[in-house]
Amino acid sequence: MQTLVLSNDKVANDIYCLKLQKPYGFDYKPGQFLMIKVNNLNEPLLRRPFSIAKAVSSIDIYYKVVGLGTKILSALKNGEYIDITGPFGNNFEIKYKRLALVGGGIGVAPLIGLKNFLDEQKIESECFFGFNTAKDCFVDFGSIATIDGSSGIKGTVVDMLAHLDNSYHVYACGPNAMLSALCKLADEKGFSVDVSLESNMACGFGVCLGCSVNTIKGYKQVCKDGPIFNYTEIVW
Amino acid sequence: MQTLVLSNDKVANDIYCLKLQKPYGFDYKPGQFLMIKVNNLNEPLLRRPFSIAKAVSSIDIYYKVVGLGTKILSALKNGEYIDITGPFGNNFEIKYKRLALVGGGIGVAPLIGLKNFLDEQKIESECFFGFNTAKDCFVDFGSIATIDGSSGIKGTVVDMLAHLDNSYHVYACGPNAMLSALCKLADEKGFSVDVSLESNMACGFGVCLGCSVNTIKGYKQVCKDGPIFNYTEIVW
Amino acid sequence: MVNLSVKLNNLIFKNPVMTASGTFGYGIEYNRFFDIGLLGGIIVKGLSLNPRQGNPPPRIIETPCGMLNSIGLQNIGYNKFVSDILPQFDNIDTNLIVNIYGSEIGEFVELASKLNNYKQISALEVNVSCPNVKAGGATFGKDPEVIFVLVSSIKKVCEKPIIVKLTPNVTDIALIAQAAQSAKADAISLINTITGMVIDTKTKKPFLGNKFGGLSGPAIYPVGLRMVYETYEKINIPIIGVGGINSPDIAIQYLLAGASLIQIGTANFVEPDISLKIIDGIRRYLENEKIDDVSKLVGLAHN
Amino acid sequence: MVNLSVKLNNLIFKNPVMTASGTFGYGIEYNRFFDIGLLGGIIVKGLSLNPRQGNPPPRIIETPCGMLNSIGLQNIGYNKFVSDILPQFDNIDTNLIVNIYGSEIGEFVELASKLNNYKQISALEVNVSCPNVKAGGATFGKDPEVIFVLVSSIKKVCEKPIIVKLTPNVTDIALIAQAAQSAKADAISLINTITGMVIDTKTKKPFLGNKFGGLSGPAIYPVGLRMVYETYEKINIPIIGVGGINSPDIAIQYLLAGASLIQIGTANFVEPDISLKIIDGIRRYLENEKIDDVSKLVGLAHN
Ligand SMILES: Cc1cc2nc3c(=O)[nH]c(=O)nc-3n(C[C@H](O)[C@H](O)[C@H](O)COP(=O)(O)OP(=O)(O)OC[C@H]3O[C@@H](n4cnc5c(N)ncnc54)[C@H](O)[C@@H]3O)c2cc1C
Ligand SMILES: Cc1cc2nc3c(=O)[nH]c(=O)nc-3n(C[C@H](O)[C@H](O)[C@H](O)COP(=O)(O)OP(=O)(O)OC[C@H]3O[C@@H](n4cnc5c(N)ncnc54)[C@H](O)[C@@H]3O)c2cc1C
Ligand SMILES: Cc1cc2nc3c(=O)[nH]c(=O)nc-3n(C[C@H](O)[C@H](O)[C@H](O)COP(=O)(O)O)c2cc1C
Ligand SMILES: Cc1cc2nc3c(=O)[nH]c(=O)nc-3n(C[C@H](O)[C@H](O)[C@H](O)COP(=O)(O)O)c2cc1C
Ligand code: FES
Ligand code: FES
Repeated sequence: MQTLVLSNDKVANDIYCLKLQKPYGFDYKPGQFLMIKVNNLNEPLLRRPFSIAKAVSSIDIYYKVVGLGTKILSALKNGEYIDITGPFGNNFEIKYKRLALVGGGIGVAPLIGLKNFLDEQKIESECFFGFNTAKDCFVDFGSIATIDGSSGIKGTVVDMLAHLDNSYHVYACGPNAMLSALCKLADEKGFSVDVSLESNMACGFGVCLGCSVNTIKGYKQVCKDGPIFNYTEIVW
Repeated sequence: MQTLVLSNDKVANDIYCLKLQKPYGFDYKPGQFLMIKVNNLNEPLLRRPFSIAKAVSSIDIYYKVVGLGTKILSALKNGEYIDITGPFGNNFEIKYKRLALVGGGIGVAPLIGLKNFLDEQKIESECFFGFNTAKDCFVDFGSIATIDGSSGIKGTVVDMLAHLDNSYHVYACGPNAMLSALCKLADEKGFSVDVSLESNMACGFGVCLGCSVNTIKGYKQVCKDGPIFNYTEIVW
Repeated sequence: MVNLSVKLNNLIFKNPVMTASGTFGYGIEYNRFFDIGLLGGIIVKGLSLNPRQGNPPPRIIETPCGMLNSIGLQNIGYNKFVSDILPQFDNIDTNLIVNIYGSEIGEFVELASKLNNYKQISALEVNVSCPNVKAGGATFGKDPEVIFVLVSSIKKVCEKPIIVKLTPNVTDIALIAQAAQSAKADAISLINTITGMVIDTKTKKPFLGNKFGGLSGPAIYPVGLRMVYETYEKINIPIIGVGGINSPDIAIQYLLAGASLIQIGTANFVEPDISLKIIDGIRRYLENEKIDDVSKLVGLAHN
Repeated sequence: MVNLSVKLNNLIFKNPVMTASGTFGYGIEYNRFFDIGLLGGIIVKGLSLNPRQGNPPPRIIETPCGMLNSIGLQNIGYNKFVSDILPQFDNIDTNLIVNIYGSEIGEFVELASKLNNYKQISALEVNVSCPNVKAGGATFGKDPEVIFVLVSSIKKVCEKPIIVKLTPNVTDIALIAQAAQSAKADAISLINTITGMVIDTKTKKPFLGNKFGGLSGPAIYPVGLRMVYETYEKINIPIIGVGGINSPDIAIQYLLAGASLIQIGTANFVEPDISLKIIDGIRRYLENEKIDDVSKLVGLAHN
């Protein structure tokens, strides 16, 4: 669906916020994602998946420039159109536990929408976000950790989670190193964790079978069975 | 060579004028062309050839949107950069005869630079340009013919050439139908004709051997042996 | 009004546009985008007797104007297919074609004979060309004698039209097509993916879990088109063209080269309703060219 | 400092980057863009004993991320080459490799024996793979026995290293490479272009004057890379990788797959000085990876 670009601004180091006009009747659940065709050419050929960070007055996406597709995206100007499909994927399930949102780097993006949703539902939650440096940070809420200490506490986001115990449920998204440190802590402390995973994708809605992840029940599709999985399901 | 776009304006139906910053020391002869890479992607893969219409204060190119490459070109904004190679090709040779410049449609482009050059050299010449309708016309000098009569005389550009005789030499560029009508007239009236030809090109400077045209002396390369050929040389 | 319908044996296709195996799931998934009953046909993901897990991830990587996949024929298997999927096609008015795969001839034959019983199925497409499974598949597709035996054996147990889908990774594709024709295949699909690979320069290892993958997408259309053109001159059963089609122009090129029907593959991922746009584009081309029947385009480029 | 130089028999290449036959003219034309003496080697346009006219136009057409060419080995012929071109290489400090073509074995042999006398020539690349000439070429490249006879015959009359350039349009490229190795070829170049075609839907005819053309450019790199990888496991003479290379990353992928040297083809048209950028990119990659010799990359993806 051709969608109007309302704005596309740099919000941190290499990170942009893209706001799209919300199509009539558009609805999504926190954790879901869109597939975006960044131009009208055959290169890049495939759509790129991006979490919906928010869809209140506009559809908001936070993305990091890492390759060709995101580079092209970053040159989009308001008034132009891009083609989206979705929303696709499952969503963060609300657990009746104490809730913590844990994000690293651009992995914070899908948690923004979740936080928004929880606030709307008047469900309490704690937010912990980690970045390399203050310049990478693109959120204005939650507890912040930076590797170089330039904002919030000095260290990784996992360093802020010492108080979590088995009364907690964590929603996490971030680089693999962060996720594995987090899961190790979860094993120790007994809290449960849902993670949002990434994978190369071609379709985004379960037909190409390209986005498989190995789980204890065999291969599952990140785009359809996920992107959100309980971490104990995944064969890391 | 990365070159700054100074302007890129629509000047007629589907026709744009692209002005590029003239690189230091840039020199060309009327009839030569540039090869332009319209974006930084692998699609379109190859450069596209465009005649240099003028290179006085800037390099001026007139182009018609006919396919993917020219469509992408038409979206360029001033302040952006594009990559050019050239100038390539031979040039219009000045003959000591009465000179007529005959162009049809976008084929008028290379003749603009020739006219400019002749004026500078104080060499007299007559200009005859044909278009489908007034909306296609992008020149403000010369005698104009339009098929629908909306500007200048009603008819084809060749209809304006009845007075040419063997004292004339014609420089021509335009669609094949126009060129063959012109050459038929040349045979009748005895004037000589140099034409600027087109061909699909990969390199533009004689190494791919892809742009061959059949001549009475065998295949020649449009990019290197041309684009300007005497019409009697060509096996039409 | 132009006639877009195409006949293959007793089957009527309402238009020449089908969707390619492995790129359209089981069809139903696309109903969220458009009415799949508008298609000439739907070819479902390669089916095997038993469910298959497929290859280890990563399974896809983009390449210039193309993509590599090494899905490895992950599928739900015969039982689940006939119990869960087939009933959903009771009321869908298009040709359902089942792409089948076996790791040996016996498995192909058993599967074909079982599928023969289902009225929802219009035809079988025999995949002798998947490069992503170790045993069988790829070897089958490269040896004319094996093709002959395989197709003859399937024809004995299955009355439905048998379409044989060939691999492009061979020296002489027309030769293989001739073997299938001799074995009484009803049509030939050309082409499956071209084997390729990508290496990750960060890890210095092949990017795909299975090392090699199949190249598809617009990048390969000139190769598929050439193979259709070549094969058209050597056989007289219908050809179904597939490979890189993502615009009406390329679809029409395939028809002109000699394809009676065409399939859309990778393009379904990028633009889920691309097939409708291609059906529409073919119709408009015929109108502009004042040609009243799409079948009149087939093979015209040979004249 | 990293070592970029590569040895092949007695030849030293100052870096692994060469330019591919047919895409770099006779080399000299590129001096207007950069000092061609900086290249590892230059492979000139396919040469035949007698001058050749080539195929009728149109000869090129762009395709998604690629191009088709049907030049048909237009060239100035042996006499003009040795009189006009060779002397210009007296003072150019790079390896000049002559790509040769014949319409029958005798012609290859005669040409090779004549070229053997010229000190400016470092090696010969035998083109057994051009899809654009009717006689000889393409057939040669597909039959291991013919390859064996051809290469053995050339080796008898020419002391310079013989590189055999293979066509990708075969079922098993490693088999053909093995035949060349048995015949004492010194290296194998992989790949030439993949045969393809484009049809003009306006005229309803094949677009190229010769109908078919060879597909080159980034679109084909996954296929070339796979063939290098496959062949590397089957032979022990050096492989020269070519096909779609237009960035340091793809060049490095070829080295990791098993190529000792690489060639830049179509990319020379788009960016005349791309080879220098690729040499530089390989150097920087080695520095970042703390690898001191480019030869240490070769084949690493197999570990
Ligand atoms: C469900 C989901 C949600 C996501 N949400 C977000 C989000 O909200 N914000 C965000 O910024 N990102 C998000 N991503 C990630 C985002 O989709 C990717 O960053 C994006 O697709 C990159 O596209 P690109 O064209 O810029 O990079 P590409 O050039 O495609 O490269 C992307 C990655 O692909 C791999 N790759 C490509 N080619 C090669 C090669 N030759 N060898 C090895 N590796 C290669 C590399 O890992 C590379 O980093 C999400 C991903 C998923 C699956
Ligand atoms: C020396 C020279 C000078 C030129 N000067 C000018 C100039 O000053 N101004 C100007 O506007 N143009 C000029 N041209 C023409 C210009 O180069 C082309 O119009 C341009 O390259 C078109 O690029 P494109 O990507 O927009 O179109 P493309 O999409 O590349 O299509 C261009 C043409 O290619 C052919 N083509 C492409 N694909 C197919 C196919 N599948 N089947 C059949 N045909 C196909 C068609 O004829 C089509 O019209 C010149 C050409 C030459 C050789
Ligand atoms: C992800 C993916 C899965 C595929 N699975 C199958 C399959 O199961 N059986 C089969 O015969 N072909 C399969 N193919 C091949 C396609 O049906 C088609 O032949 C090929 O992709 C070329 O067409 P395209 O370029 O339009 O995609 C698959 C292709 C892709 C991209
Ligand atoms: C225009 C053109 C002409 C070519 N001529 C020759 C030739 O004369 N001899 C030869 O062996 N290969 C020839 N080739 C093949 C290239 O050398 C190379 O193998 C092929 O193009 C793949 O590499 P690329 O994708 O980098 O271009 C030619 C290729 C092109 C594009
Ligand atoms: S991206 Fe296609 S199945 Fe998940
Ligand atoms: S365009 Fe390459 S030789 Fe003319």
